[in-house]
Amino acid sequence: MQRKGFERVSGTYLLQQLINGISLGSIYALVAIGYTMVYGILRLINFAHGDILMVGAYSALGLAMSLHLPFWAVLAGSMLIAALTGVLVERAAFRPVRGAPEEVTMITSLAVSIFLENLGTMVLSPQPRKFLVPDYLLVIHNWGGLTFNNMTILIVVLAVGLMLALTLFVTRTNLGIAMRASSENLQAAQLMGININRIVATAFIIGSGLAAVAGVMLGGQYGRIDPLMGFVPGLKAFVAAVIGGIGNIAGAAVGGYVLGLAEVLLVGLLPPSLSGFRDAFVFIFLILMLLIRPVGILGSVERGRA
Amino acid sequence: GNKEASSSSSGGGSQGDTIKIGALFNLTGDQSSLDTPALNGAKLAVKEINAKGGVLGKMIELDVQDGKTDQTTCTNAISQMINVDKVVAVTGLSDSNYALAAGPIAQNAKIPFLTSGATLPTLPDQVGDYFFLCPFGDNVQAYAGAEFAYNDLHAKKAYILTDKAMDYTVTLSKYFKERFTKLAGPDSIVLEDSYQTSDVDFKAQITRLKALSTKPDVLYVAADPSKCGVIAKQMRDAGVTTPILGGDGYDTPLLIGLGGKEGSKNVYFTTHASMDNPDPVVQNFIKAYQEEYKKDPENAFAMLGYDAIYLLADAIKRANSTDPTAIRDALAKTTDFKGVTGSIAYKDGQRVPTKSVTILTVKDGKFAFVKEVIPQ
Amino acid sequence: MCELSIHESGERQVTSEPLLVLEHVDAGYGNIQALDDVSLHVKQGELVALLGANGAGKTTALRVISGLMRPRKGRVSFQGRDIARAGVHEIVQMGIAHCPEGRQIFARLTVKENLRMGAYLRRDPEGVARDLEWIFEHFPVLRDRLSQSAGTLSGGEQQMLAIGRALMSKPTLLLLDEPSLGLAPIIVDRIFKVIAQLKEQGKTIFLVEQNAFKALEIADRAYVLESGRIRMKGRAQELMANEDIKHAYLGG
Amino acid sequence: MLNRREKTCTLVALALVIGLLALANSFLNQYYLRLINVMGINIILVVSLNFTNGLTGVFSLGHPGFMAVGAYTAALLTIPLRQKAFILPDLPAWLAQAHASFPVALLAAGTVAAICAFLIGYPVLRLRGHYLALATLGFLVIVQVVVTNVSQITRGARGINGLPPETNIWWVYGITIALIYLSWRLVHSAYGRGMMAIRGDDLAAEALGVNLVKHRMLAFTLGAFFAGVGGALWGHLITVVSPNAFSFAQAFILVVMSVIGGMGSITGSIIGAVVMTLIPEALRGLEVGTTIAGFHIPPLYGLSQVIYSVALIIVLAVRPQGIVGLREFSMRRWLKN
Amino acid sequence: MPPNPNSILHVEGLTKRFRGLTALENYALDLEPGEILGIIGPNGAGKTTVFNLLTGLIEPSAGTIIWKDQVISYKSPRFIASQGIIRTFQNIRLFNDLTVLDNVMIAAQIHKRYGLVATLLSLPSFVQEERRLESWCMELLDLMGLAQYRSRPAGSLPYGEQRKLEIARALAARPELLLLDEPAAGMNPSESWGLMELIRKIHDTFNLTVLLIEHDMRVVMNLSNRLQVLSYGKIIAEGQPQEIQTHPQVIEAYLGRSAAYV
Ligand SMILES: Nc1ncnc2c1ncn2[C@@H]1O[C@H](COP(=O)(O)OP(=O)(O)OP(=O)(O)O)[C@@H](O)[C@H]1O
Ligand SMILES: Nc1ncnc2c1ncn2[C@@H]1O[C@H](COP(=O)(O)OP(=O)(O)OP(=O)(O)O)[C@@H](O)[C@H]1O
Ligand SMILES: [Mg+2]
Ligand SMILES: [Mg+2]
Repeated sequence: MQRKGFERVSGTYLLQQLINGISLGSIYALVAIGYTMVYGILRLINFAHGDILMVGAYSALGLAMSLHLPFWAVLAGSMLIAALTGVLVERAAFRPVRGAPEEVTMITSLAVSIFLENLGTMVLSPQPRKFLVPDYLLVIHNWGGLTFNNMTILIVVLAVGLMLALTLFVTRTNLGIAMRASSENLQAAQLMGININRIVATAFIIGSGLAAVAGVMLGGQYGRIDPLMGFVPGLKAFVAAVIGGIGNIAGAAVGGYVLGLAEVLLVGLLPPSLSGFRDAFVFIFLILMLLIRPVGILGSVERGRA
Repeated sequence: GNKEASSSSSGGGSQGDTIKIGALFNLTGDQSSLDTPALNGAKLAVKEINAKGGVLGKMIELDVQDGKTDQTTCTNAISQMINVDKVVAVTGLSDSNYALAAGPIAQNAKIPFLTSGATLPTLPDQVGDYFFLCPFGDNVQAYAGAEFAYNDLHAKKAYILTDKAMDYTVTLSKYFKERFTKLAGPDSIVLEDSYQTSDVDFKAQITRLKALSTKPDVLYVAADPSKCGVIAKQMRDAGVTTPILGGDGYDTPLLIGLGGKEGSKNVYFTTHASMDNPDPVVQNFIKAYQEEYKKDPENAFAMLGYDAIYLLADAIKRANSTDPTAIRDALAKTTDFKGVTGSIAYKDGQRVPTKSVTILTVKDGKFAFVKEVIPQ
Repeated sequence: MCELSIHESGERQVTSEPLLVLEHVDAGYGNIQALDDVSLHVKQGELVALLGANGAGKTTALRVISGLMRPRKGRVSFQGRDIARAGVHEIVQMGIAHCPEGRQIFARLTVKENLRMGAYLRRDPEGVARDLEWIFEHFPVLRDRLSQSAGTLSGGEQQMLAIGRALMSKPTLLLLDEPSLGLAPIIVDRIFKVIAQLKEQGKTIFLVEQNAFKALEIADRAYVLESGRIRMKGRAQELMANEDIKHAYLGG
Repeated sequence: MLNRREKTCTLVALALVIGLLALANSFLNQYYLRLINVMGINIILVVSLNFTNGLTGVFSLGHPGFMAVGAYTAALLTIPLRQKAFILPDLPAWLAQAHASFPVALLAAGTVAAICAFLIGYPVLRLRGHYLALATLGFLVIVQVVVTNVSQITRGARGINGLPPETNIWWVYGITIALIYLSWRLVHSAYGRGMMAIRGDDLAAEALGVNLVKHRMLAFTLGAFFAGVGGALWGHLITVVSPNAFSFAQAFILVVMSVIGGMGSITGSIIGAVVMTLIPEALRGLEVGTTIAGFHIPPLYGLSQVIYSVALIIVLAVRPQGIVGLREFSMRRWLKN
Repeated sequence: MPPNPNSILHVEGLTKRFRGLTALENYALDLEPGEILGIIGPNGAGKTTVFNLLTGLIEPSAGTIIWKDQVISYKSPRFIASQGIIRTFQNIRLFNDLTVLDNVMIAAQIHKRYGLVATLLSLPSFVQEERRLESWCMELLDLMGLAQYRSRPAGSLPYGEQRKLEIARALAARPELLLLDEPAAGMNPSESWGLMELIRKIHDTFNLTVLLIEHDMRVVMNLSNRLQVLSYGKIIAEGQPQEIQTHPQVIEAYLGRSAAYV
């Protein structure tokens, strides 16, 4: 006898859950990449990253409502504003503690997060706002029982596209390699004539821009945004980035997809009576994974040579 | 400062010409979207009352403290109100987890606590005889919901989706299931599924819902305001058109219009009042609120916050005293207080009011009144 | 052997113009005074060695010059311009390359990327290519490991990479901090040969070295630092003959 | 090792503290007493967190998880049996019948938390840095999920209320002083040095024969024990335990306290806990007192957090090592002056 | 090859591969008590890898290590340390935040004789043992000429002193076999000469067996009883210092012209 809710674990069902997982994973991946990039260069666990996402989402809303721009322009504009915020935050809060121990910079980022969230609550009111994306993004496709909308496609395409672009950027361009160099050894990078402040700013620009994209996508999925919306994605980004191997860009992307798929598939496959335990299973799975690969999926061994 | 120990209720904080009422709300953090409108409602009520000369010839002074969506802060704050500021009564909070932390402190000090928004029906029993609910209990609205589903939507099979990490949603679902299975039979729940408060994506649950072999006739989705719109939207996006039913958490403008025109179609919920209600009490409140804050009341909590203050003022007037115990006794004897959210009476020594439940739906981008019920 | 494009003339010429000047420089860490009233200079085309025991402050002196550390007092000027307050990257741009103590190569970048970073500020691809060839000729092992990540090189290989990387910036003044540290004798020889060769080709070099004997062999002049103060200075041959120096630094 | 004069001074200081507490207990009103209790509990939590995060360099975010374990354990033991039968009808019989006095419940809270730490520490403490932080965060999430879902024992999201308000100044500060003494002893012994060696360079420590697993386990379990006790004290102060109290945010509040005071220092942990308990509470008054002398300044809820965060950023920029850094209060140095 | 009956350390067929690279191949060693064996070889030859393998920091791809009749390959670094094999590091790895004395105490406490309870209750056994450890550590610091730094953080010491502290720290663990990885690196000739005498002194005082990696030929040639030369992971020569110095392959691969300058 089959249990309730388990009646049709068919191929279609699995495939649909897989699509769901990939679309969620794409958002996590986008947030995690920006997160890991900043980490790589500054050794900064930036818990304010999620709040930059919130800034991006609100900017998009503001642009759409006040200027009636087309969607792509709204997206670009919000990336710009988020990037600017990121750079400002870096200048004001993170630069003064550059080089301090990781716990200290992490607490600083936490302070920034508290600042942005509460400022957001004060200025924007704690009430959530409606966040609507153009109707053409909501067109639903139905392929043999599999449903997904244009938004899902856009999220995946954007995530994968931006990731590829970024990978090319950090392996092929001078600025990109300089970024990786800085992420390893700030002092030596300076001795190459690399302007660290510019590199750090670039990392924040790219990271914050990606966060804004994720914010808009999240808003679109969600239909609403609020000043505290960044907290959870920020935390998930941390998880994804660590799972993938912290500091590793491709790893962050992989980590994002692993996390997204794990969350969705566990809900999809666990019997409903156990699906309340999902997050516990997700973390047990992630911890087991770490025990097998103690430096994350794509992480390299941190232990220096003796 | 006054170093007197607090357990005595004598005197109270009505030195001179003001009556101090504590207003404990979570104005920052996760709960702020509920508690901020509630505070707005409370302040509006105080302003109106004071404009009309106050109570017993004294002005009401609201001692507002932010509990920061944190139990420790909530207890600190209420302790400060009672022991330092000497309030005569306390109102506030929309979530029972915080009310359970703050309530006992008022109880021990014998200061009446009238929660404006927490709906857990067992709260007064859990805290003590100084604790009162202004809204109906969740059991009442969940029963009303179940009856509405069975009688009006003619649902024979129901699906329940619950946020397991929130006591509000857990309670709602529990009572809905209790009544619905009683009406439609023990096998009438096709699936009970859950999600986490932090979730952004409900496609996994929706996919499972769609894969069910027995299709439900109604979806009871117990969600707080931050999630109900999203879940409804994602369900509609995924092509699920079954009626969705929920509780007072749905009473937020965010529900409307999500997911295109179809999004909020066929969504029903139980709540405290309808803005369409032609009753002048309701209409005056809405007008006053719009004037004061330049916006519509965000949700039902604004009305509850407003009612709570009037109810306290009413009790003080009837007690003809600012002694906290006298206020409590008067409050307990409330038989017919007419508020925006309905008439309130505490019957048979109960401290949860018997109140009517309003059922609303969404039509043409607006909330529309369906019916008002008093569940059996 | 192909030529290094870094130097313009190919003819070595020591001018009387000092290229780098430190005047009364104080520097330190917390309450440790690492440099105490240090004055020194390096002229165009010269190879000047800075000698001294462990902890004398040699590394600190180089860090002050390349801007990694701010002096507490005093003046540092390069080509007549005060650089004591300039940013590190600005100083590099002016033509100072600092090959730091302990190699500090980018471990996760490939050898090739490391060298590319050396030429970060350069905009002449042909020149860069030529210098790359020159480096491979002197350190062939680097060519063999071009796409290996630099962290997996052995200590000596890393040192060669570090020197090569510093040279890639086509510096006017090259600061070398203990380039022979931890290297096999044969490699030490090769590195000193390369340094001598760079000098012959007109490069200005400021060399910090523990291996005082070898350093004095190739240097024009030298300073001796002791507990943060300049104790002695003079022409290399003279210092080599000095009994105190022999005793203290040459182990003689 | 203390000389005789230092010993005398320590005893005098201790007597002074006890005297002050007695005075506070009889003269302060409930609000201030509550604050003093919260402060003491925070000291316990931060000093116990210091075993891992400060001394051993094992960055744990799991502390609230242990608090939760302790708080629930104690709650299940101290609430009156009749009340327990009423609110938790589905408890297994042995739990339904279990009842204990407050001190026994505290001990049980610490022990159960320590056992949890031992069990999860064994696999997880082999990880390093962020990977370990993630694993401990995972533990916290797992505890929250279990507490939320195993509602026949925990009442799930509704929480258990009606805990007897047993927590008072004597319990809190008795345990605080005991914990400080234990930490101090530990730091000045082979165990503490072993932990600090691991913090400095675990590879070198191993090569010198320092037992990595043993020291990490010791720090982790000991920290968990006191986190459990702290959680139980907290539960019996607030009188209700519910899953959302033991959150990620709580983990961060503790880490902030420890960093601000000075990570790795017991003195720093104490100072951090005191300062970071009092400042937000003092700031809370700011945003409310907005009608001064007829002037109506619109209340800005959230302002206190904004000020708090800016202050935090400034303090960290000026003193990244925290208020006292790695230093400890030294009786010797103090006596000299 | 039958183990030499006198040897305390016997290594056979030791091989280590990193991905594609064979860092060490078929390495063999027999060490007699009291010997000082020098290991030299070009950079990247695999010398440090030998140390890493002997101390358990990395696992061998193949081969066995026998220490006094006990197989210690695949054992944990801690276990190996407890058996009396202690090393220093090529890139100094001190506990920088801790004082000089604490650094040494940490190594010394491998032989401590008190438990957790004694510690927490400050029992006499704890107090006495602490005193004993401390005085032993101070003796060592004195011997290495570091006593004046005892309460300075190790990280603030000059480089050369840090190297000495590494040795002092290793000695505090009372090793039987001491592995020194380039102890004279970064020292000028007269300093390294002093260090050499110091090493000889501790060797004699503590009855040590020593494995020494060093590029400073004066130091190795003078200290070692025997030399091994590694190149590309293989032993290319082994023997008395004098033989090695004139070994053509060694000159070609390693010594170069400077062989003359010793
Ligand atoms: N980061 C630091 N913090 C504190 N003190 C330092 C630091 N770096 C160097 N010092 C101190 O500054 C002084 C000078 O050090 P410096 O590194 O310049 O010496 P050096 O001559 O390069 O020595 P070596 O030959 O060992 O490299 C020494 O006393 C050293 O202990
Ligand atoms: N963890 C590692 N991963 C990959 N390759 C490594 C690793 N450790 C060492 N190697 C490689 O193994 C070879 C031997 O390295 P090892 O450190 O033993 O050399 P060494 O003889 O000590 O050299 P040096 O004298 O320069 O210190 C080198 O080519 C090095 O690149
Ligand atoms: Mg130096
Ligand atoms: Mg080596």
